[in-house]
Order: sequence, then structure tokens, then C-alpha cells
Amino acid sequence: MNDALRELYQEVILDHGKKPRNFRPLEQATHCAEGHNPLCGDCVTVQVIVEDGVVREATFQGSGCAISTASASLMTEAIQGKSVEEAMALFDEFRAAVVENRESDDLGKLEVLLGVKEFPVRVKCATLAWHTLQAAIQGEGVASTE
Amino acid sequence: MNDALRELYQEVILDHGKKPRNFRPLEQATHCAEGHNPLCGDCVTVQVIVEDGVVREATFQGSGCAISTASASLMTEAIQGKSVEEAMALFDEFRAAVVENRESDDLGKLEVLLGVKEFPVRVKCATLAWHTLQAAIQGEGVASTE
Amino acid sequence: MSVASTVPASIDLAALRERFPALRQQVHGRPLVYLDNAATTQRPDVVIRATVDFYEKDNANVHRGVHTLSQRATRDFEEARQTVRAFVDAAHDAEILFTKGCTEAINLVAATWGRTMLREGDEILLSTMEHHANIVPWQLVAEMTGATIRPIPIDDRGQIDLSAYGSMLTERVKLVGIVHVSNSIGTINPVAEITAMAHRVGARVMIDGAQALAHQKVSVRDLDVDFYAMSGHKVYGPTGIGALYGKRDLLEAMPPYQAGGDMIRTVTFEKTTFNDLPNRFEPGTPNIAGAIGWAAALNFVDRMGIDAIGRHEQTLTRYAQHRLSEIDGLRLVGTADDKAGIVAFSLEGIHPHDIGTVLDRNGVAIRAGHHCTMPLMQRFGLPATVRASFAMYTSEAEIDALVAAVQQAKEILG
Amino acid sequence: MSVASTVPASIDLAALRERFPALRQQVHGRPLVYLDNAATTQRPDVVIRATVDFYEKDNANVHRGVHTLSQRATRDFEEARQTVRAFVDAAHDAEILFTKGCTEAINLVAATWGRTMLREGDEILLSTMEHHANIVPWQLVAEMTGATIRPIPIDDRGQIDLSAYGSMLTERVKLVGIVHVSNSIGTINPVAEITAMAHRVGARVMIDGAQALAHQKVSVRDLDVDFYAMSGHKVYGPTGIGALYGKRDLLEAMPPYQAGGDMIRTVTFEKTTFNDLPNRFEPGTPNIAGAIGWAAALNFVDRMGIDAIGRHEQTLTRYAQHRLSEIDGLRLVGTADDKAGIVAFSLEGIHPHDIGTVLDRNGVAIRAGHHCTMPLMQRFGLPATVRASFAMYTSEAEIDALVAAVQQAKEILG
Ligand SMILES: Cc1ncc(COP(=O)(O)O)c(C=O)c1O
Ligand SMILES: Cc1ncc(COP(=O)(O)O)c(C=O)c1O
Repeated sequence: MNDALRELYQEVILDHGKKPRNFRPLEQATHCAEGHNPLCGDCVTVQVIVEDGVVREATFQGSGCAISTASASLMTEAIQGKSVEEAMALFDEFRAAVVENRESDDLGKLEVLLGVKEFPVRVKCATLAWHTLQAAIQGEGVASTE
Repeated sequence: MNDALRELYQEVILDHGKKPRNFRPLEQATHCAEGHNPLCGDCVTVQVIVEDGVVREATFQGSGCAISTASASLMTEAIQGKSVEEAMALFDEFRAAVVENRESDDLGKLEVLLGVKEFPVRVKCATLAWHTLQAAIQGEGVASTE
Repeated sequence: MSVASTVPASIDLAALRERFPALRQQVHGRPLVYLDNAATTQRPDVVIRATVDFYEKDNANVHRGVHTLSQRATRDFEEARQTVRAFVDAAHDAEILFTKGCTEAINLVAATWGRTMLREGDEILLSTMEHHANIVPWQLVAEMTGATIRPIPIDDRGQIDLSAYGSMLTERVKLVGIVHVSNSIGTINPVAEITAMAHRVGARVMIDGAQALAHQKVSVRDLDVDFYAMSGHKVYGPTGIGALYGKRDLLEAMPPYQAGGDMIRTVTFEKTTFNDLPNRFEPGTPNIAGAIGWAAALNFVDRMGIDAIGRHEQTLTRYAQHRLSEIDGLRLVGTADDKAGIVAFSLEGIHPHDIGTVLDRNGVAIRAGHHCTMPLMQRFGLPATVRASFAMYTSEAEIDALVAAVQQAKEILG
Repeated sequence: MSVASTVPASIDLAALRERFPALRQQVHGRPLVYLDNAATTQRPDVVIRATVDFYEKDNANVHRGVHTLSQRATRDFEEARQTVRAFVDAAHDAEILFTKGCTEAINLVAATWGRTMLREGDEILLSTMEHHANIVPWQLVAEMTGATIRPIPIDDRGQIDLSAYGSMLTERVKLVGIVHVSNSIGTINPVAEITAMAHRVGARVMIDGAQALAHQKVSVRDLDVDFYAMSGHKVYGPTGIGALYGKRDLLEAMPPYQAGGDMIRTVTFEKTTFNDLPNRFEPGTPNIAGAIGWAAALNFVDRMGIDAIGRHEQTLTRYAQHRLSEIDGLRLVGTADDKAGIVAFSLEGIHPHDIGTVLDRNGVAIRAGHHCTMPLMQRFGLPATVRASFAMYTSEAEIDALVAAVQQAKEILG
């Protein structure tokens, strides 16, 4: 059995992939965007409520592979209660870790996604929700990983 | 010096190429057509007067290489006084000789054009006027070697 | 060697696979199992050799060339056209227009025939299983002309509903667009019958033949289709080459598509006169090496025997469907009676893209996604499927490798 | 080897010629003297090798592929785009759209930008020395939109009359189409100046760069052109590949051209949404091997040094013009101050096509004809010319062979 595959598809990821948290519409969302990953046809909608510069609530919807669904699920958990700056800093940190292979020890639960580094073509799956979050906060409405 | 070239560019051909016979408009033409050879940009207009099924007069105009000009010039001479059937039969004979490399001893003066057999890409130059004559007689107006 | 014999009864797979250099490699430490042939096939040595030979010996531009290399290039290019013509049994060389692929061939028809012949109120019927290449060009034309597009329904097994189609055929229908072999589910559509029905109401038929040429004998004359689009790279040829077949009288009447050198007779700033077929639709320098390489591919297929290839692939398809359907939670998508070597499926609760990643680690190359047939995916209520597609060189052992890898994917992802 | 050094001062011709397999051959018993480079160049071994390598190792379709071969093909294809971008100094990869050649690139602009932006009363200015590829597409658009085309005059040496051009530039002018280097007479046009003048009245500029890339450094940013069309096969690359450069904001605003797979985001029968640049303009399977081979060619040119190549060709051009003009009755056509390696001429009383035949028997490959520039031929009052065009591998000895063969043609035909 393939170690890299086991590393990629850890328990936590499969769990979040199959039972995503915060997977629902958010009626009072202050920010919202749609993201596409043409590679898998993944499509995700991220909605957040930002009050006084802080992410009060974050949800997502859509359909995607285990990696993108788990990543979105973990993201909504990770940014809750963080300031917008902190959330964006976490995205930078996360992206640097999976895209540029940089060391990081501030990722918390997001660390389970680091297995994706061995699968360059899947990195976009892992970052889609984050790109979409960024687009939502910057008021762009649409994000794409390409 | 190249024998095939000498054979192609015989005196008679160069002479007809530089001083084409029957090179003029024909006011009372009964039949007329334009022919194009996209390869050299050759362009020829053939006009004939046919009376009682006999070619009374034949002329041509246009611009072309030595081969196509000489061939047109020799053609107008060769068909004068011939019946339309005889003229077309001569075309068949000529075409068979230069395209299919068939033996022939009825070509008369047209024999000087047989050197073109060694230059397949130039065969169209030698047959352009004839194709145009045929188009004129069949009332098609336009001929092309392609 | 049986590969080179003229009418082989069956295929000597070991010898045949030797002819395809790309098959001799490992991926992630496993022998490559290439099951993405519907996306693009591999190229046999003769195709690579023909390409190299052209560049090393005859490389020159075609048409209008008085020098030897140009004459050789022109001869080989036009012989390639004859080879394509013969392969699809068209009547005239002039009915074969070289394009950069199937997509361009369909766009050519939509932009010329479509824009001049379609009017407000006209209808275009397209099957629900069309590739985007035979949908979107017609949407653009429809927008421009006011024609409307109506989808022809398919049944749950992925077959065109012929009686529904029959009842949609009215005098308003001007074009019927049908994929000969579905790239997503492998259905072989009854093109002759569909065409005859369309012709009865005076509609023209555009067949997307991208997937058909590699799997079965195609005779555009027997099928009586009006337009037939092809891609070289789907039938063992190079990338960047394809062709449109069109009935001569239709092509003659069509306005030019792209414009440039070699498609004109005379140009002045006031007036341009256009050349004859096929040149009128082939402006500029064509993909000369591509056409020559494609002809080598078609000759190779001819030597193998398209019927033997078709039989081989159908045997594999039945075997693959049988083996896969034994896997718990696996749903075969597209189970038409008449199928070419394409098998699609989904696994309960597992995204095809994740399956694709596991398979790749096992050396098994498949495609996961919507396969450019979103309306078909919608019809089956799936965002995506896993697709395994076969070629003349595919072996039963490779199907076994696929099945084993799918089972592993279930274990890891289930 | 000097060929591979990064900044060579000059060219080691013997070593360089070894890199081009097609040059090592005899034609009619004479060493091939290939002087038809403006029609198409020869391909160096690295281009052939890159093509073979792709087909033997990485052959797969690009985009959307989860398997290893597809990932490699996608990476190499996108790297090829970066190579083209860098070669013409564009700002963004998304500004490079792969096409099948220069002709298609111009047609793309005419059919999308042209059809949406031009109106009745608008003017299109085209130089009198344009190739048909930069005339006829605009004629088709003009017919459709009611815009009119006006030729920009040239002087007797074959140079654009800049003051006439200046006086034609009014607010009505919406597009100026200029060939960067004339394929017929080698004139290098002052594109930066022409573009700046056009921009002052708000016109856009379409540059036909087919002949420019192989001879001089091109920076689309320095030139500030709006659109720039290129062909791979004119700069040592494969056939069937080319590109359009367009400024991003212009491309973003253009409607789709051809439609099909990979250029869309979602398709339903009701509505289709299109993808981002560059995919929006690249539907279907691209010429993957072509793009990769082209990149190998551009890298080869880079290693040779485009400035060294340009100097070499200009030296040859001067030498050829000098030697040829000594021949009695020979008229040089096109004697601009700024010229790339193209020399055209006519011989009193002798048709170019006959000269071509004599030259071919001497192994000398040139082109005889109108070179797809009929308005230019009209301007010079000639139905056709003989054209000798040079490349990085052309030698002085080959010019001598040309001159000797022309002299023989005079003897035989004079
Ligand atoms: C100046 C010029 N423009 C356009 C073209 C057309 O290029 P292609 O045939 O590669 O499309 C050519 C080549 O013939 C050319 O020389
Ligand atoms: C059924 C079908 N039609 C059209 C196409 C488009 O062919 P190409 O990409 O070669 O233009 C494809 C290939 O993806 C296909 O499978």
C-alpha cells in the first residue's frame, strides 16, 4: 500500500470529506464568493459573517473531491473567531506550506492537509476554498484556481 | 549544363515564349474562357471562333511562364482549321503524352513540349491553355489546373 | 509479424505494444496502464518515424513551390488527404478539409454553413450526450441567428431515444448534431438511421466522429452524413491535425471561414476572389507534418484491420464491465447495447478525482471528471465519473490492474 | 561548441549546419541550397528530438488530467507558453494564445475584436505590402460591419510612406494592420513609431510578425503593439503551431472565437459560461507536440543569440544584393534601408517560374511567385518575383551558388 496515499487520505480528511462541518447556506452572510477548480470540476461557495473585522461565522457549500471538501470544512472551523487579517495570514501560511513547501508550525489542524505536497496536481483542491474566501472578503464574487 | 533543362527550354519554346503567336483579343470570338494556374500565378484567356464545328481562329492573352506561353501559342497555331473534335482529340493525345507519358506520333509541332515530362510540377503550365480551350468550348468560362 | 499482415484474424498484443514507445514506461514504480485513450491515444513508431522523416528530409512549405523539397512536401501532404478520404470512404479528395482537430471542424461548419443557413425559428437538435464541441459552437450560432437548440433525450442506459427524436423532427429542424461514439459512455449511435430520419424533413446532419474512427469502419457515403468531424490524435496520429468531411455541394456553397494565403485566387484591396475546394478552407501553412503523420497512423490502423481492433476492444469492454460491476457500490454509467471501448463508473460516496489519484499511484491512467459532457452528467445526476477507455493495444491484464486499483481506492477512501 | 554557448559573438556555420538534418542532402545531384526560409525554415535536431520525446514519453492530453502523463504534458505545454511569452517579452502568460499559425491568429482578432468593435464608417489601414493573411480577414470583417479598408502607400524602395500614413490617421481609423517584416521584400517596418502614431488617434494595431521572430529581437511591450501574430514554422519550429499575443484587457473583452471543450466553465443547453484567459480562446485539444517543439526552437534561437543571427543575415543580404545587382537585366525588388534576410528580384524578359526551375536543377531552392502579396506585386508592376530568403544557417557560398545558377538561367532562358 502506498504511503503517500495514506498520508494524503488521513482519517481526519476522509472524515471531513464525508461529513463536512459548516456545510450549509448562511442567510446573514456579509461576504460571499463562488470558486471553481476546472481540473476536477470542483465548485464551492463560501459565505462568511464579518463583524468588527472578525469572522463570526463561516460556511460553505458545493461539490468536490475529498481534499477540497475537507479543506473547506477545516477552513471554516479554523477561521471562526479570527480577525480577517489573521485568517488571511493563515491562508498565506497554508499556501506557503503546500505550494512552496515551506516549514510551518502554526497550521494547527490544517496540518493534516500537508500530505497534498506530494501530489502537486491536487494542491489546487486544497487551496480552492481559501482562494474563494479571499475573493469573498475582497468582494470579488468569483475565484478560480487557474 | 543540364540536359533536361536544355530539352525543356528548346529554341522553339523560348521563341514562342518570347514572341507568342496569336497573342491578341479576338473581337468576334464565339467561345472564350479564362484559366488560372495557382502554382505560378499564370493566367490565360483563350478566345476562339468556331464556325460549322471548325476552329476558324484562336487567340490568347495573359501572363505566364515560358512553358505556358509557348504552349498557348503553339496551341492556337495547332488547332486553327481543325474541327472541334480534332482539337479536343489533340488535347487528349497531348495530355496523355505529358501526363501519362504515353507514346505518340501525332503531336506535330507540339512535340517540342515533351521535355516537360521530366518536370512534373511544370506539366500544369503546359496544359493550362488546353484546359482553358476546353472550358471555352464547353461554355464554362473558367478553368483551373488544380 | 502479424501486426503487418493485411487481414489479421486477431491481434498479437505483445508485438503490437512494442510499436508504441510510450507504453514502455513505469509510473510511480509501476508499469504504465494507459486507459485514457478517449482523451488521446498513443502514437505508434511509424507515426513518429513519418514525422521525423518529413522534418529530416522533405521539410518545406506546400503549394506554389517550384523546388524539389516543396514538391515532395506537397505530394506527401496531398497523399495524406487521399489517405483520410479513403479511410472514411469519401467520394472526393476535395471533400476532406484539414483542420487542427475535431473542434475546429465543427466550428467551421457552425460559422459558415450555420451562419448563412439558419434563421430565426429554425431548430437545431443535439443529443444529450454531445461533447461540448458539438454544443457550444451551435449555441454561438443560435445566439447570432435566432435559431433554437433542443436536446434529444437519452434513456437510462445512455442511448438516444429514437422515438422522441422522431417526434421532434419537423420542418423547422435544419440541423441535427450527433456524436458518433460518446466519449463519456461509449455509446455507438445509429448514425445511418438518425441521418435518414433527418434527411426526410430536409435537415442536415453534423456528426462528431472524434471517438469513432479508432474503433470501427466509417463510411461517410454509407452513413450518408452531411458533415463528419475528426481528430488525428484520437486515432493514433499527431496532435494539431484533424479534418472535416463535407458533401461537396454543401462545401461549395459555404462562405470562407478563415482567410489568408492559398485560399484566394486574386487579391486586391477592392476585391478578392476565392480558390476552389479544398484550398478555399485551408488558408495559411497547414500542419504538414501533422497530416503526414496522421496518414501514417491511418495506414497502420488499416494494416491492423479496424474490424479486428473493434472486436478486441468490445471483448475488453465486456470484460471490464463484468469485472467492475462485481465491486460493491460501483455504478456503471452508460450500458448501451452497442458500445465502443469506453467504460465509465462512479463509486458510492467517493469522488472520481480521488479515485483518479489512487489509480495514478498504481500506474493506472484514467480520466476523472465531466469529460466535456456536462449535460450528460446532469442527465445522470453525477458531477463527474471515472472513465477508462481502451485502444488496440489494451490488454486484459490491464483491466485487471484497473480493477485491483479501484479496489484499493475503495479501501483507502471508503 | 559555440552553438551552445550563451552569448556567441558570431556563428560557427559548419557546426550549426550539422544541427539541421534536412540541410544534409543532395537535390538533382547537387548539395541542397535552401533559400526558401521565408516560406518555412528547417528544423534543428532539438526540435525534432523534443517532438519525439513528447510522443515517446509524455504523450497525453492536457488539462483536467489527474494522471502522471497528463500532468507532464500539461506542465510542458504551459512551459512552452512561458517560453513564447518570454521570447516576445509579453507581460503575462495569459496574453499568449496558441493558434495553428499566424493566419489563424489574425483571423481570431478579425473575427472577435473586429466584428464587435468595428462599425460602418470606421476605417482599417493596411500597408500595401501586407501578406494576404493580414488583408483578407479584414475584408471579410469590413463586408460584415461596413468598415472600409484603405491601403497605406509605400515608396519605390518598398518602405511605408510615413507621412502619407500620418495624414490618413483620423479619428475614423480603428485599426492599423502592418507586417513587421515583409515576406516579399524583407523591409523591416518601424512598428514602434507606426504604433505610437496609431494610438494617438485611438486606433489599435495588429502586427503580422510571421517573418520577424527569426531575425530580430521582438519586445511586444517595447513596441507597445495591441496584437502580434506569429508562426512556429517560420522560426525553426514545427508546422501547425503559432500564437497570438494580445494585450490582456483587449483579450478579456473579446467574445469567444472557436468553441468547445476546455474553453468553458459550465455548459447547459440553456447557458454556457466561459473560462478565463488563455483557455477561453483555446478550445479542444491543442497542438501539444507542436507547442513543445516550438519552445525547443525558441530556446535554440536564444542560445544562438538573435542579435548574432540578425547580423549574420544582414551581412548575407548585403552580399547577395551586391552580387545579384551585378547581373545584367536583374532588378532588385525592395531595397529598403532596414531589411531582414530576404532578397527579391526579377530578370528582364524571363518569368520567375522558369528561373525557379533552372535553379532547382542546380539544387537551389527559392520561391517564385507573388508570395501572397498581390497588392505589393501590383505596386511594383510585376506578376511575380524570385525570392531568396536566408536563415541562421545560410552561408556566403550558398549565395554564390544562387548567383551562379541565376547566371545559368539567363543563359538558358535569355
Ligand atoms: C508575412 C506573413 N504573414 C503571414 C503568413 C502566414 O503564416 P502561416 O502560413 O504560418 O499562417 C506568412 C507566411 O506565409 C507571412 O510570410
Ligand atoms: C466526442 C468528442 N468530440 C469532440 C472532441 C474534441 O476533439 P479535439 O479536442 O481533438 O478537437 C473530443 C475530444 O475531446 C471528443 O471526445
